[in-house]
Amino acid sequence: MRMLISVATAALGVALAAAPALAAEPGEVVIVAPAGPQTMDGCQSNVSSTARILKQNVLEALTIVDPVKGGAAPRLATSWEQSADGSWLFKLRPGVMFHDGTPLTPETVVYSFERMLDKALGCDPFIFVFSGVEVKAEAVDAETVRITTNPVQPILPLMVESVAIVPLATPRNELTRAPLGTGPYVFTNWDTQTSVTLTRAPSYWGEMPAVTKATFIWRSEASVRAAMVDVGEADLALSISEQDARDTDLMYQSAEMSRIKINNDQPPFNDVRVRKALNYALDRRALIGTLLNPRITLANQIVGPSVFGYDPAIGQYEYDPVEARRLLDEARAAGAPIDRPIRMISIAGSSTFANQDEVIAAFIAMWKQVGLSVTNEALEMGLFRSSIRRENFDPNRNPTLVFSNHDNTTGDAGMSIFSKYHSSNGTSDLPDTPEGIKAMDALIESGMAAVGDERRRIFGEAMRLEHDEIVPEVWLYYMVNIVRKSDRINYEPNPRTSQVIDLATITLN
Amino acid sequence: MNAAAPLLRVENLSVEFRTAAGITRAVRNVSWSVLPGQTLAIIGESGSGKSVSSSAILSLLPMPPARITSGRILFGDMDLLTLDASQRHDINGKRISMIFQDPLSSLNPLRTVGSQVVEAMTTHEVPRDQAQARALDLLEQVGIPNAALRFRDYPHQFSGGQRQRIMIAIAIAMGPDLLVADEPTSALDLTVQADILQLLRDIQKRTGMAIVFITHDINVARQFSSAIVIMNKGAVVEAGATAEVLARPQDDYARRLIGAAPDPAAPISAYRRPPGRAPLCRVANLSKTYPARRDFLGRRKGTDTAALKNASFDILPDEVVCVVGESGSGKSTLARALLRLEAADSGTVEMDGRNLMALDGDALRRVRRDMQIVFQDPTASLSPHLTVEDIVCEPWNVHGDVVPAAERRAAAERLMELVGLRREQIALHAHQFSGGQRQRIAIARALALKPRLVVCDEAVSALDVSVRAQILDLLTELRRQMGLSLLFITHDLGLVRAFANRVIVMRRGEIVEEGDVQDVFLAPRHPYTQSLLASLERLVE
Amino acid sequence: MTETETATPGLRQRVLAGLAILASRPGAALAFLYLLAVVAAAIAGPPFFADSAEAIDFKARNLPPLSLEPSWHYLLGSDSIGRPSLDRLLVSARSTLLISLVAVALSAAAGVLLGLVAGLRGGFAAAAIMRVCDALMSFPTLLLAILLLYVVKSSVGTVVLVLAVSRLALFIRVTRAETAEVRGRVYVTASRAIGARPGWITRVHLLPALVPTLVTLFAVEVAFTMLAESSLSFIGIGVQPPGVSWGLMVAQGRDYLATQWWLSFWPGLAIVLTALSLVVVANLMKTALDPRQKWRLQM
Amino acid sequence: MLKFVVMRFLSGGLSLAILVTLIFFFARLTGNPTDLYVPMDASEAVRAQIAEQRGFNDPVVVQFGNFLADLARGDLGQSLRYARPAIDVVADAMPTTLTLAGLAIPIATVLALVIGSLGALHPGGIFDRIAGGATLGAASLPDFWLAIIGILVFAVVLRWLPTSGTGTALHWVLPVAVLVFRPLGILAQVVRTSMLGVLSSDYIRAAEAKGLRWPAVLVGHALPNAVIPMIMVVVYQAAGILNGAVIVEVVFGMPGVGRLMLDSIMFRDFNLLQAVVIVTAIAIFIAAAVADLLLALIDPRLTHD
Repeated sequence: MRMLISVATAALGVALAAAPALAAEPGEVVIVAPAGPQTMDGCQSNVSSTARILKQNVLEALTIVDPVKGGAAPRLATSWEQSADGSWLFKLRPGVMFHDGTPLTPETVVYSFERMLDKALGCDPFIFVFSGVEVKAEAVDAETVRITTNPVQPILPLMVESVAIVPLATPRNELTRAPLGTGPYVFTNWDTQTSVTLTRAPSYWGEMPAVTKATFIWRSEASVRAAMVDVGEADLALSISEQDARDTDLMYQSAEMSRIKINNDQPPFNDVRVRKALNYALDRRALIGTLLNPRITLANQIVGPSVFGYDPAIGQYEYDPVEARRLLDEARAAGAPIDRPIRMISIAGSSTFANQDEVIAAFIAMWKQVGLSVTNEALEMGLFRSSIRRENFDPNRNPTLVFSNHDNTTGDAGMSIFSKYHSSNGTSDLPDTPEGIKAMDALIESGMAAVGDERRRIFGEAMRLEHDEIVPEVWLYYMVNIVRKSDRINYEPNPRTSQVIDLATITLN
Repeated sequence: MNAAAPLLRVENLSVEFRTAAGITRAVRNVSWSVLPGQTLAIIGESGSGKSVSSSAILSLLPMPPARITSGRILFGDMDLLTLDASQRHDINGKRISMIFQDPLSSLNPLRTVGSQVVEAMTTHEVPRDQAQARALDLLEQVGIPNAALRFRDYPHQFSGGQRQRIMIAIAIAMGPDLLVADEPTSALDLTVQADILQLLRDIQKRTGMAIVFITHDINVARQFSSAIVIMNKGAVVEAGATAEVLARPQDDYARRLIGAAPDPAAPISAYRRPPGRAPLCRVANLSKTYPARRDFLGRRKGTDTAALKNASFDILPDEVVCVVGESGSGKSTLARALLRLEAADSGTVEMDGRNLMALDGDALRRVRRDMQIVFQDPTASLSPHLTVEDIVCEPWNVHGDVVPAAERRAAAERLMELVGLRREQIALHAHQFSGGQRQRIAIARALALKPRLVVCDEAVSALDVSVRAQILDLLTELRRQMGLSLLFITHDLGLVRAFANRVIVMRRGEIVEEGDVQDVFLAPRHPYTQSLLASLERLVE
Repeated sequence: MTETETATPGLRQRVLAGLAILASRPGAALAFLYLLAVVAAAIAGPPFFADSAEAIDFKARNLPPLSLEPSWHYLLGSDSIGRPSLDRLLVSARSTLLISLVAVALSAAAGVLLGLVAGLRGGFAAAAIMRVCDALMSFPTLLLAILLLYVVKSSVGTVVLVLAVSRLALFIRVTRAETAEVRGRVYVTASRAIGARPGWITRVHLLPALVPTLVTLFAVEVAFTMLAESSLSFIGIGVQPPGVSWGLMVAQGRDYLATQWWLSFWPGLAIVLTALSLVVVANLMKTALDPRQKWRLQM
Repeated sequence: MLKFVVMRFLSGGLSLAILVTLIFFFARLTGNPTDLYVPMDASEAVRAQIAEQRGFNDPVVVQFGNFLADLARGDLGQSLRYARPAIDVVADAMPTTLTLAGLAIPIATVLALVIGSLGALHPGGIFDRIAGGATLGAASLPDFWLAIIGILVFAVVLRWLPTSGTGTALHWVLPVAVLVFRPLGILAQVVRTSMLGVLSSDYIRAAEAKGLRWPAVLVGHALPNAVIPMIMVVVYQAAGILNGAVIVEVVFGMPGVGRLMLDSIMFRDFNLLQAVVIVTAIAIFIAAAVADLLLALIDPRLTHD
């Protein structure tokens, strides 16, 4: 018993002693996010809870995605060019030092690539960006690195954005909990599960940012995050919910879009008229400004305007219940079982929209208007993820819709199009016929190999085909996100704010 | 009556208990007084209100539901009913103290006896070290052996008599003027009773304190008190000098009460066991040992307790065999082992020549019909959830072939009448009856299967004197009608004298003496029997 | 005492006696009336209000309580798509009640059975049951919930099972303790002396003695199960839309606490009142079920 | 005393073994976690690679064997999500949970003793009715509701307390308050019932007859006896918090084991789940053992033959 008491007292002592000052000094900011990090390594560059702390702040890559225009911009590499053999040469920025005092050299770049793309470590850049690509990095001279890929990657400068450049001191075969990088901020402390502190790096190669110290904390309740800015416990709160938002809060168009996948394994969803009717039946505009943020916009393709490849010429399925009913009648006449009960699955407890339950209820009511009976089933995440794989489709199941969202983190439409429409992906939605599948695969592959305007044209063509002819989904909205900031700071959110908080863009009042 | 001013006067005291069930007038206009150094006995049966007036002296009535509606309790010139908390503190324990019937439940089980004695003094501003020294002294005075060693023991480690001695030590710690003793010996064994009474007498002689002695036992009152108050249904029916009142009671109820008391001079049954008759039940070498507890390594802690050692005896048809012994003598174990309610370690019980210990299942159930049991506490032995009909019919419901289902109610009603209850009462629940009536129900249930042997395990011990006599009469009558044998287990020797044919005396699990009642009572052979009988005489004088 | 008095009272008399008991106890009467209302809502709610509860009306969004426009349905306010809180409350009474009742009933049935075995048998069976009982105490409810989602595949069924299993240990322990105690009572020994079989003893003596305790426990557990169900909804594995329950409504309304407080206030209040009423009525029932205490009610 | 400890250990160890085995197999029945560790957009090759590398493809029996072998060496494995030893992750979260339980349970116990005892002194009185209703009502409130309202009222409107997080002592006020209500409501009822029984017992009358003042009777005689039936209930309530005060941890951003357990289940981080369950089960087991010892200390009847 004495032991228990002493453990408890010790715990209490630790908890009470570790009291970080909340009232921030000038130059210090506190940022509250919805979720905390599990790891602290650039390896996890796609896990937003980790990446938003480290990327651009502690860790930098050769390039950076232009947050507004898309495409690659210089960071640790000042320039790059493609050789005739398809490999790329990156010129390194001179005079850059890592936080441990060692200089940025081609060797460190090679080391970083080897580490991040090591199968055994299973890092995000390997899984998300370079899967199926052989990568070889080598030093050419003291300030140039050659990166060779097989197959040739026309958008490699964009892809290398995901590979953080770390010094040789970073452990090779395990994840680090004390990351070192070249960024404007030094990783200072990770108070296991309560906060992460970054302080300004005195010897940063670039312009000195205004914020001297940043503390990241996390709360999962949106209302709590909002309240923390109000009472001065935080300077910036991410993902404020629609209901708590007020006029002074900042809104931004995120790179995320919401959609409802139509699995065409079961009739009547194998009839394109039914899939079109699903689109026509939804009065998406009616929800904007009522249930949804007034600045939210209608989606019509898998990527938003900030992504390379976005095609502004694609149309919209405007609300047209008459057309929807006509299409359904036609389909019914052709033998499609329109009356089958339809099941829509979504992830339990997650919220693509602030009031997702109500949005789904509204959609179901609208479909009911045209005679489709849909019920929503919220699945636990693990179950959801296995249910959406084609190999797991039950041949006897009801026609199924999947409420889902998609976030393009690369700035290039290729990743989105390939994973959502190419038959090699286990969760993609495909045309009804084998010929259609073959044609679409070929189109996508040609786009992936192309660059520049050609690439943009092919991706645009693929997305137009999907929208006008294949109709594998109901396009919903390009999402808007809300952040709340205190009066102490100035911050303009951009489409990548959900993934990256670039502390250098924060200025103080 | 003495001319001296009374130490304490109760005047016109009335107490009501207000419950949701209505108002019970527990005490009505009761007056009595006690002189300094005097012993006053308050006598009455359960529900007579004899304890209520004395509880009021120390303000121990639970209020609510109790409410004092009239009267005064004068202690000197102070009305004890009007004291505030701090005045009360100066009286309780210091000037007036009290001991209770059940010495186990009167001691806090969680605290050492020493601390409980000391506390009685420290609360009255006696310095702790003095109090401790005096507590030790007190414990020795009341006869706790090795008092210094046992100072830190807990109540459960003492025997019943010792606990009552500790209670007395607590009560006399501050040298009170008055001790209220509420049935202080009723829960104790005969020999212990005599010792405790002697102790109280000695203390009184030494300190000169007055004692108010509440009891249901007229013999105890006779030898212990100089004045007596007899109560019935909340009122005083008779009061005066003890010898006077007991010799010439005026009131009807008082006469009946005194008449029902066991008469120490009652004639002894002249039963002689007829030779050569086949026994109904033969018990041979019945033994039962409760093994000592073992610690986690399997080592025994303490010793095994032999509750029953090689008990052998016979019961003839139509015979009353009484088993007497003090608590812990193994008499209840004998009853349970005999009925196979508890497994014996060895030995045999033969009913009509069939060994019960070798039977099982339906065969055993068949034999059970012939042997039934009546327990001590009729409240506990009757299920509160069943109606009397269900209780009386339970044997027939279990043994479906005895009485056809359709006739069970009528048969039960006949049984009710047989045990002296009205047939329409069969629809009630047990708690709606008085204690004596409940025991009649229990007897009815035991008789339902027309058994040939009924074991009565202290079947009348919990009952008031007058009720006790009625139940014994009933048993005698039933025995005559039905030809029953009784195995009657009791600690009350006085009762055995008039009721038994045969007596078995038990001590520490062993039968020390067995014989016809007149032999055992008039010519006891075993020293233990002799000491038991001597205690009985000391009590009744 | 006459024949007529001792005759078994008819249903009419019983009901009248019951009403008389309630009339003299305003607190208990209110609790009883409230529970009646909840049961009525559970029976009549879905058929009468299912449509209006789900009707989306953007013109009637976010109405505060006491709105009589556009209709009395909006007395308790409405949510962000104009569904009236009152109707939703009435409709979800059924599933709320069913989930907690069925869950606790399952739990009680299994718990009492196992508890009886453990209490009567002793030995290996008892030891095994009690060890599993201890293990259950530390078994994470969440894991159970997710596991069952794989097996049962329906959220309501899962919730019921999860809640049932999570309360199982309590019922086992209480039943075992009571059984062990009652088994030692003298009237049970008396029954054994008569020759009664264990089945008879269990039926006639043990169960009636257990019932008052179990009734109280049952009522309290129903109340706490409603709360537990709401917590499951909060972390996203409870009842899921389009299913409805008070717990889910409270959980859904949490994002609106600063603005539309009534969305979670009313269902929360309904749960609290149900819990309180159940406890009050259970105490009354406990008294009524004990023949020794019953007279207290007849005053 | 020693016997108690050893017996507790044996039966506790048995329960723990049952629990861990159940958890191990049940957890793996919830499906192959590969889908949760690769992005939905990942290619099939990557999926296969990850499943192989993390050992998701091994037969469950083989996994169990590996688990037992590791366990024998005191190794609970790596957490997949946190990429560090699972036991370290749990150790980081344990102080918060222990502090929450260590504050909430004693406070609830003391309050329950006071409220329950006062109620029992005058059963049916004004205080008894109001306090009984209030504690029960508070215990029937959904805890997340209580938590969020608490933040809105005390942190946002009144600004007396911080909204959430850890740090100063003030940070603990709201979460602990929320955690106190449920046990308080239950314990107050238990105390009231047992106190009623104790107050009508003979030794209380005897203590009064000695002349003890009410406070001394209450504290010296009534309370210790009334506490006995309460102790096991306290352990049950403590077990509830040790097992994860998920809601409070989530709402107030407290890094305790409840959240860890939730996440480890949601993300099928089996090693972490097993570590959390083992550690909390041991904590609960210790709490129960402590309660037993406490009982034995309070009640001499349990230790003397």
